[in-house]
Amino acid sequence: MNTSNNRVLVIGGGMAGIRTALDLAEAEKNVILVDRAYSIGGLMTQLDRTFPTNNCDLCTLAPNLSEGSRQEHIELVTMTTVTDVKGTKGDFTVQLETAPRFINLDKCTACGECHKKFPEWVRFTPGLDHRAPTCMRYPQATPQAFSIDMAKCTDVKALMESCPAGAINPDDFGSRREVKCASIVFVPGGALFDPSHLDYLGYAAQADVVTSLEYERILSASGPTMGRLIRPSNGQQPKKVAWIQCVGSRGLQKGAGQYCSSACCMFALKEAIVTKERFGDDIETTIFYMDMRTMGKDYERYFLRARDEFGVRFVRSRPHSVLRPAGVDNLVVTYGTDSGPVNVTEEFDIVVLSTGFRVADDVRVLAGKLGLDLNSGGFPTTDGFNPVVTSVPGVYVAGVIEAPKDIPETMVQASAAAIMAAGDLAPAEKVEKTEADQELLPPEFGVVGEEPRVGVFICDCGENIGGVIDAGALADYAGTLPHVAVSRLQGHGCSRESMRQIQQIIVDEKINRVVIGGCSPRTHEAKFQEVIRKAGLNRYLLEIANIRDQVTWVHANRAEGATEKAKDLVRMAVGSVVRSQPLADHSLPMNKDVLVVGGGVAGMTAALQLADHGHKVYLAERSAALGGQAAKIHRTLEGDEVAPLVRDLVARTEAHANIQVITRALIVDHSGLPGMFKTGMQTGRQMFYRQIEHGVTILATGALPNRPAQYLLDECSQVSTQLELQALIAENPETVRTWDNVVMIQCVGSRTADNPNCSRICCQTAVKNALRILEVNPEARIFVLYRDMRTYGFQEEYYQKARQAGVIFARYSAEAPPQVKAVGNMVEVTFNDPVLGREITVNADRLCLSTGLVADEDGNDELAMIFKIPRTADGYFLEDHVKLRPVDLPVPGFFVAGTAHGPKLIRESVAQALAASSRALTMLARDTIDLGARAARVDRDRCAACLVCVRACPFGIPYINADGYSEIDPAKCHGCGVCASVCPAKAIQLMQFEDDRIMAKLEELFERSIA
Amino acid sequence: MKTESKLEKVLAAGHLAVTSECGPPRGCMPDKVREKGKYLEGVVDAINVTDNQTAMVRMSSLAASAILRQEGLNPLLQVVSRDRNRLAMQADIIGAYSLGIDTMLCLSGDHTKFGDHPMAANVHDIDSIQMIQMVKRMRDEGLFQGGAELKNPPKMFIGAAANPFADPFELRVLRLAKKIAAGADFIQTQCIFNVDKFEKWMEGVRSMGLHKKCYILAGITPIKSVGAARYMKNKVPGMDVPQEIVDRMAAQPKEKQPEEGITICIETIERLKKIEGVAGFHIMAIDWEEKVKEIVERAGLLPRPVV
Amino acid sequence: MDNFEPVIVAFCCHYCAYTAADMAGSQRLSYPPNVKVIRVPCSGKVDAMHVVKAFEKGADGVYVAGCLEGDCHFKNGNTKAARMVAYVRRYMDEIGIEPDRLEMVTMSAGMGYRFAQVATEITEKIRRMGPSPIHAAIETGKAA
Amino acid sequence: MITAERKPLEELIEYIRPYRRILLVGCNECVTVCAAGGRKEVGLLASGLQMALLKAGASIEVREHTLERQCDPEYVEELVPMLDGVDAVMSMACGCGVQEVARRFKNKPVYPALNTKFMGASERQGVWAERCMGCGNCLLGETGGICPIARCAKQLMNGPCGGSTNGHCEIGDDVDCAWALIWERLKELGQQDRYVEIAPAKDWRAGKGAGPRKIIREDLAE
Repeated sequence: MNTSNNRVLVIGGGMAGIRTALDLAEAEKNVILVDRAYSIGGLMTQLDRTFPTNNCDLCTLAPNLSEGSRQEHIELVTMTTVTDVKGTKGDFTVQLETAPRFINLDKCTACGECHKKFPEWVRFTPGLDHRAPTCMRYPQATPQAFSIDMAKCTDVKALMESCPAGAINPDDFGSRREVKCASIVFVPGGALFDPSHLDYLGYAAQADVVTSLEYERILSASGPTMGRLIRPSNGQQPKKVAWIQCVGSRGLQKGAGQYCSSACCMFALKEAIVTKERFGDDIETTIFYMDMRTMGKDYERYFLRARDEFGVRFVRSRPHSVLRPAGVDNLVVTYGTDSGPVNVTEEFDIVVLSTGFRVADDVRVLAGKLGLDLNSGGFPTTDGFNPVVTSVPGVYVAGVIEAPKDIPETMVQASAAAIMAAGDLAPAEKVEKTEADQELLPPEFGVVGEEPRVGVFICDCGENIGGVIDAGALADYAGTLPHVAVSRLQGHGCSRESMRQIQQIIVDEKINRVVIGGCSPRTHEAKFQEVIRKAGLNRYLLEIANIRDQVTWVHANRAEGATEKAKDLVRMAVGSVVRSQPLADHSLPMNKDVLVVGGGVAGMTAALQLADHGHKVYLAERSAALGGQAAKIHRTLEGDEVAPLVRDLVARTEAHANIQVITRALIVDHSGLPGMFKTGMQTGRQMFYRQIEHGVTILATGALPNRPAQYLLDECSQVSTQLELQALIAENPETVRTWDNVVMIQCVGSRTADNPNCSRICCQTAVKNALRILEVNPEARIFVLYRDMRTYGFQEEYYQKARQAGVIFARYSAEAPPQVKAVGNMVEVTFNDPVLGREITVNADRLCLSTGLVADEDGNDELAMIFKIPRTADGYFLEDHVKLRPVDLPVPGFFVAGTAHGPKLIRESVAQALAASSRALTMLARDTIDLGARAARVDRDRCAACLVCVRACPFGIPYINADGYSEIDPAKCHGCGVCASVCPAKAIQLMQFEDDRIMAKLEELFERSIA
Repeated sequence: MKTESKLEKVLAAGHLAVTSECGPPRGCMPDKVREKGKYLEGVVDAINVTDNQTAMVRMSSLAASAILRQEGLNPLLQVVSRDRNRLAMQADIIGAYSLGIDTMLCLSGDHTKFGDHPMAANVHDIDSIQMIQMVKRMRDEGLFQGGAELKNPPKMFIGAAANPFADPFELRVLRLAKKIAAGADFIQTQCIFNVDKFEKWMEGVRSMGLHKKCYILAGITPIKSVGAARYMKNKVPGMDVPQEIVDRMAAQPKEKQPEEGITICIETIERLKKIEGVAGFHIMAIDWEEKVKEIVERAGLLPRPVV
Repeated sequence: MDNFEPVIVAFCCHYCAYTAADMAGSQRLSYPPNVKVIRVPCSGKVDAMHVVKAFEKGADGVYVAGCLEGDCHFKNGNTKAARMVAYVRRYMDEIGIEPDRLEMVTMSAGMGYRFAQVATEITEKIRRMGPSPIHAAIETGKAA
Repeated sequence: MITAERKPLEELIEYIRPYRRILLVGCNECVTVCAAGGRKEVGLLASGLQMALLKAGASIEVREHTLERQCDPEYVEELVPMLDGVDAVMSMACGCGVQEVARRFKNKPVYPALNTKFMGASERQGVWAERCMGCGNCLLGETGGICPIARCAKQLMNGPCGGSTNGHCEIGDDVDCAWALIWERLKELGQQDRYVEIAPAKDWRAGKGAGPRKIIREDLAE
């Protein structure tokens, strides 16, 4: 065990903790990941599908998890709590207490026999609620193991006997230990608001009133109803479902947080869309909301789709009550609307409460032990410009504990926290490891041209396989197949002992191809590839016959059919493996230099981080000076001055020995592969051409302030943007003091037909500037005309403050925007007040427009073409996965930070810049880039240069080269095989899935079936 | 006077000319031709005889024209470039003129896809404009298209079609100009329901002075029923039937619809009369020849002038 | 053929359908053993040739299982697969094999129940249809 | 490129029914590019023919081979060693390839597996459209680079007929009106005056009018 203190402690095994740990481990930093639960994954593993793609996240999340468990740099400690923390940055001492699992993780194969026999004693449910008992937490659980509730167990002996692997250990008493670490990432996640005490919402009394997470479980394929949407009260399919927003948020109920929970609007939209997708016109969906807060990237479009394509109904109202009167089958929701004083009642079958986030009590206690300052909601206070930095040096936060947020922002902060925590570590020594590696792996045998000698190893996996079919007989049968030199029964093939035996047999019997009959290749291929590689075989001379997950587990009741199918699968695997050829993993030497494009806050932050980690950074800025848009901003909503931040960043960037700043740089060409790029640019006043070689690229090119010709902007001197207003307040307060009336109009140039998305920053800007005006001129009357106030997270508190200070917030609809007219040196603004229900005219001394941000259409278009990076419809760079990989671009080796990704605040840009650096660091830590072997290969003699592959490739990789045939760069190929399937000349093969291997499987399958 | 054509004489004398059409029968029924001709006797100045209209095989337009000629009527021979190459066409033109047929209309013809022989080859050795050129050359220079001399040339009064409602609209006047440049003496237009659009087209025609170089006969079709109106609106390529016309027809009970169709027809003629450059009317009463007289009469175009 | 047991090949994409098949396993959802899965990285990798050869070798049914629409891990391999399947179905009609013996299905990785359900339904359907005419002809050929 | 489509299987089966062993020959040129007769299509057809015949109680051996180009005799020569014992050859090339194979192997019946369609371009993946009729006297320079002979249903040379609607041909909305395209392009080029000139009647002798054509390059011809 690693007792060195040169590592990072990550507290919390949710998505944030996993991301942080993975980033650190991939950057070759040691991590100890502590989680209270018996398997990691946190809240996200409970979701059915995630917005905005509506993907089922299980499959995107699962690889992360198993990756996590494999990484040698991560020590995973589950069922464990932190009881005490001492020390300072660089040298913390932490006390851990582990609860007994009663299962030996080294032995458990997650076969599920114990749970099958004694479901009451085995922990296997998330324990969310009696109404949502899931049958499994999630199938890709890490560690792949169960946990025993010993308190409930009445027959320890029977339980022990139920385990074919002998993994149950009743003498587990848990443990305590002390660990040392240099820094701590505190990512305990959020708890959800419990609405049980709110009688008027009926949650405690009515089965059909559920929280949004419970509804999610009902929708989930792995949920209690297997994905069937039914009313908990009667099992019938509902016809009408309502969502009530802001339950537990915005200070609206007893016990609710004062903040906005940020994620619930999108959560509700997603649930409504998924519901409509499944049931179409058979179901009505209604969302009761206060302000629709879809301020994230492309979220507004998602909202519009919900409304216009799926017909989700939106009612701007906060319902008074959810009741079920005697004799009525349905829930009756009572609510008021703008259109009249009379309350409306409406019946629904299910009412979903969109419950917000809160900090759990024990988390608050733990935060206290860490010495963190907390705000009124119990969230740790953080640096004004760096959301992951807390009041305690060396302790970082990320995710919901920093402030309520959704998954992409959590992922961003998790990566940001990783690089901050890594910065506190002493530089690691790497020499030993590579030598050890070389010692482990013998040279590969040459197998080309040799007669195939196949070794078949059949696992019985205890009862899992052996209990259904005669595994020994199967091994005997395999022994009769052509080319099979050795065939044997291997018990638990994946146990350490078995793997050692297999390795030995390969060597002793001169085996040159291997078939494993056992678990799914999805989970076990890598493991067995390792085994045969250690035995001196190329790792791709392997086939796995999935006789457990896809035979014995599913045909337990048909022993004969199962036996025949297992034989088929083994025979197919043998037929295929004899045609397998050794393949080289594609790898490239890594260039460890970095190109950062854009010299604003995000670009400079990223450059400094990576330079501090020892990498040479080229920072290319289009304009003549560093600083970007932030240089124009005076203060943040919270009151922090921006100028010192920018000054400091510029000074540090220019002075850093590892950073070369290139101003007036215009990128003109780009070539190479991830890890060894070449980018050409014209620089300086003379436009000299120079080329830079670099391993990764960070795009931080920013966005531009929008300036639409609306509401007399640039026609009337009393009309300005918010950016100009804040300059005026700072520089010319005398003028501000003369104002009687100020009107602000929100969503100018945003959320329109041309620019459908929300600019995210404008609502808080309006609140900020309104409060600043009142500081200078307390007598001013300020009107903010808005469509939805989107003061997410803690911004909500400033919004409430502004209301209390007398700022008048009046809502307008897109269909009836305010009318403005220049009258003398005043601006006459007329708008319809929905509360008063009549038109109001204000003679304003100043009209201020919240114009937001737009993508740098020309600049981004050029870069997107040069770098081959996709963009969103509104021109921002499109990340690889909008949920889980928010700063990775689809082209490997490219990362995005700041407003080039979408509108965001300075501290959000900083977090993203840190995240991009962290992701870049994971790549830069490697000496070579391993690209795997599954890539398409073109036979130039057959290629007809027909362009079919060029057009079919989803990633645009193939091209017709100078010699006139298609060339597919294995380093760029994603390995889907579409090109191989469509090639009319059959000139393309996908390695590992060559046509002759697929044909061999068919051949072998029908060999017997038909014989 | 370029020819002996009665139509040319009527037009040259400054009268509003009237033509109508007769579709030959699908069978050896010369009497059918005579019967249709009878309805038009004294009512119109020339009778168009269609050439395998809508790409359906019928009695040849040459034969049917000859029958009408025998009856003392003035046939207007339609020739489409779809069915014959330049040899066959020239032969037919010489034959026609030899049978006393002195007026013709050069067309490209509907595509075979729409007819009863979709498997037939579309010949299109030359197109309609090249056909106009060819006939003019035969008449004025006494030369065959191939360049050889032609004895006793056919003095044909040459017509062409124009569709002001097809796309691209901006090409529609230019295409007319090309036809006139090629040698068209008169034009018969596609049937007009959208008078506004026709007026716009005529503006273009006048701005190029084309109405002075050639006689433009406005096409008119009486609609029998709301169904026919809808069909023409939606199904016939190059036809522009405004929704008001469909609505007007639909507003009438079924039995009153034919009457309404004729009324619309008369109103259209009245509007067209006022447009500068309209030299007459071409009334296409498909399988409704018996009504032509009523239309011409109600439009105040009877009696026809004697020239 | 009272005891007819069809042989059905399922080409399953690694990311969704194959994972769903494993999921059916971990949930112990039972389905008939007639379905034999061939794993491919993406349903778009399945070549018309693979499908046609399966029938030529004697398959009674074939289906291609990919990710749900819009969820393909390679952007749109599943829609390409669906077009390929439609094309081969027309070819099967020409050859004289009922096109209904070939299907395209989609599912997410979490849909173990759907994998089992699809496997059951398709097996039942093919069982009702009887052996493929090619399968039958091969048997007859062997007997002769 | 020359485009082609596979003939209905039924027709092909009628051709080969009398034989026990056939050689199916693909071509790696145009017909590969238009997905009609490359290696993949050869494989699919071989499989389909065998199945269809097997179903009818017959059996046939289909040998597969794809030539680099079937319309050149040197490549066709490659087939010689494969013809041993073969009763008939089925060619998956365009008409040119079929004839070249038939010319070389006088005593073997040669059958076409494809219907040769037209000279065209690929509009996008999987879609090919007619572009040229080989009239032998190219007038694309006059018509904005769009051929009215190949692309107008009536091969009108002087402008659109009265059936042109919204840029579509009267024969169907899936067919562009060539003249609408020409006009748009002439406008883009500022060459509207080209439209005003009357194109004279075409001399078809450069095309099929003068019978089968031949090109002889004196410097190359041996």
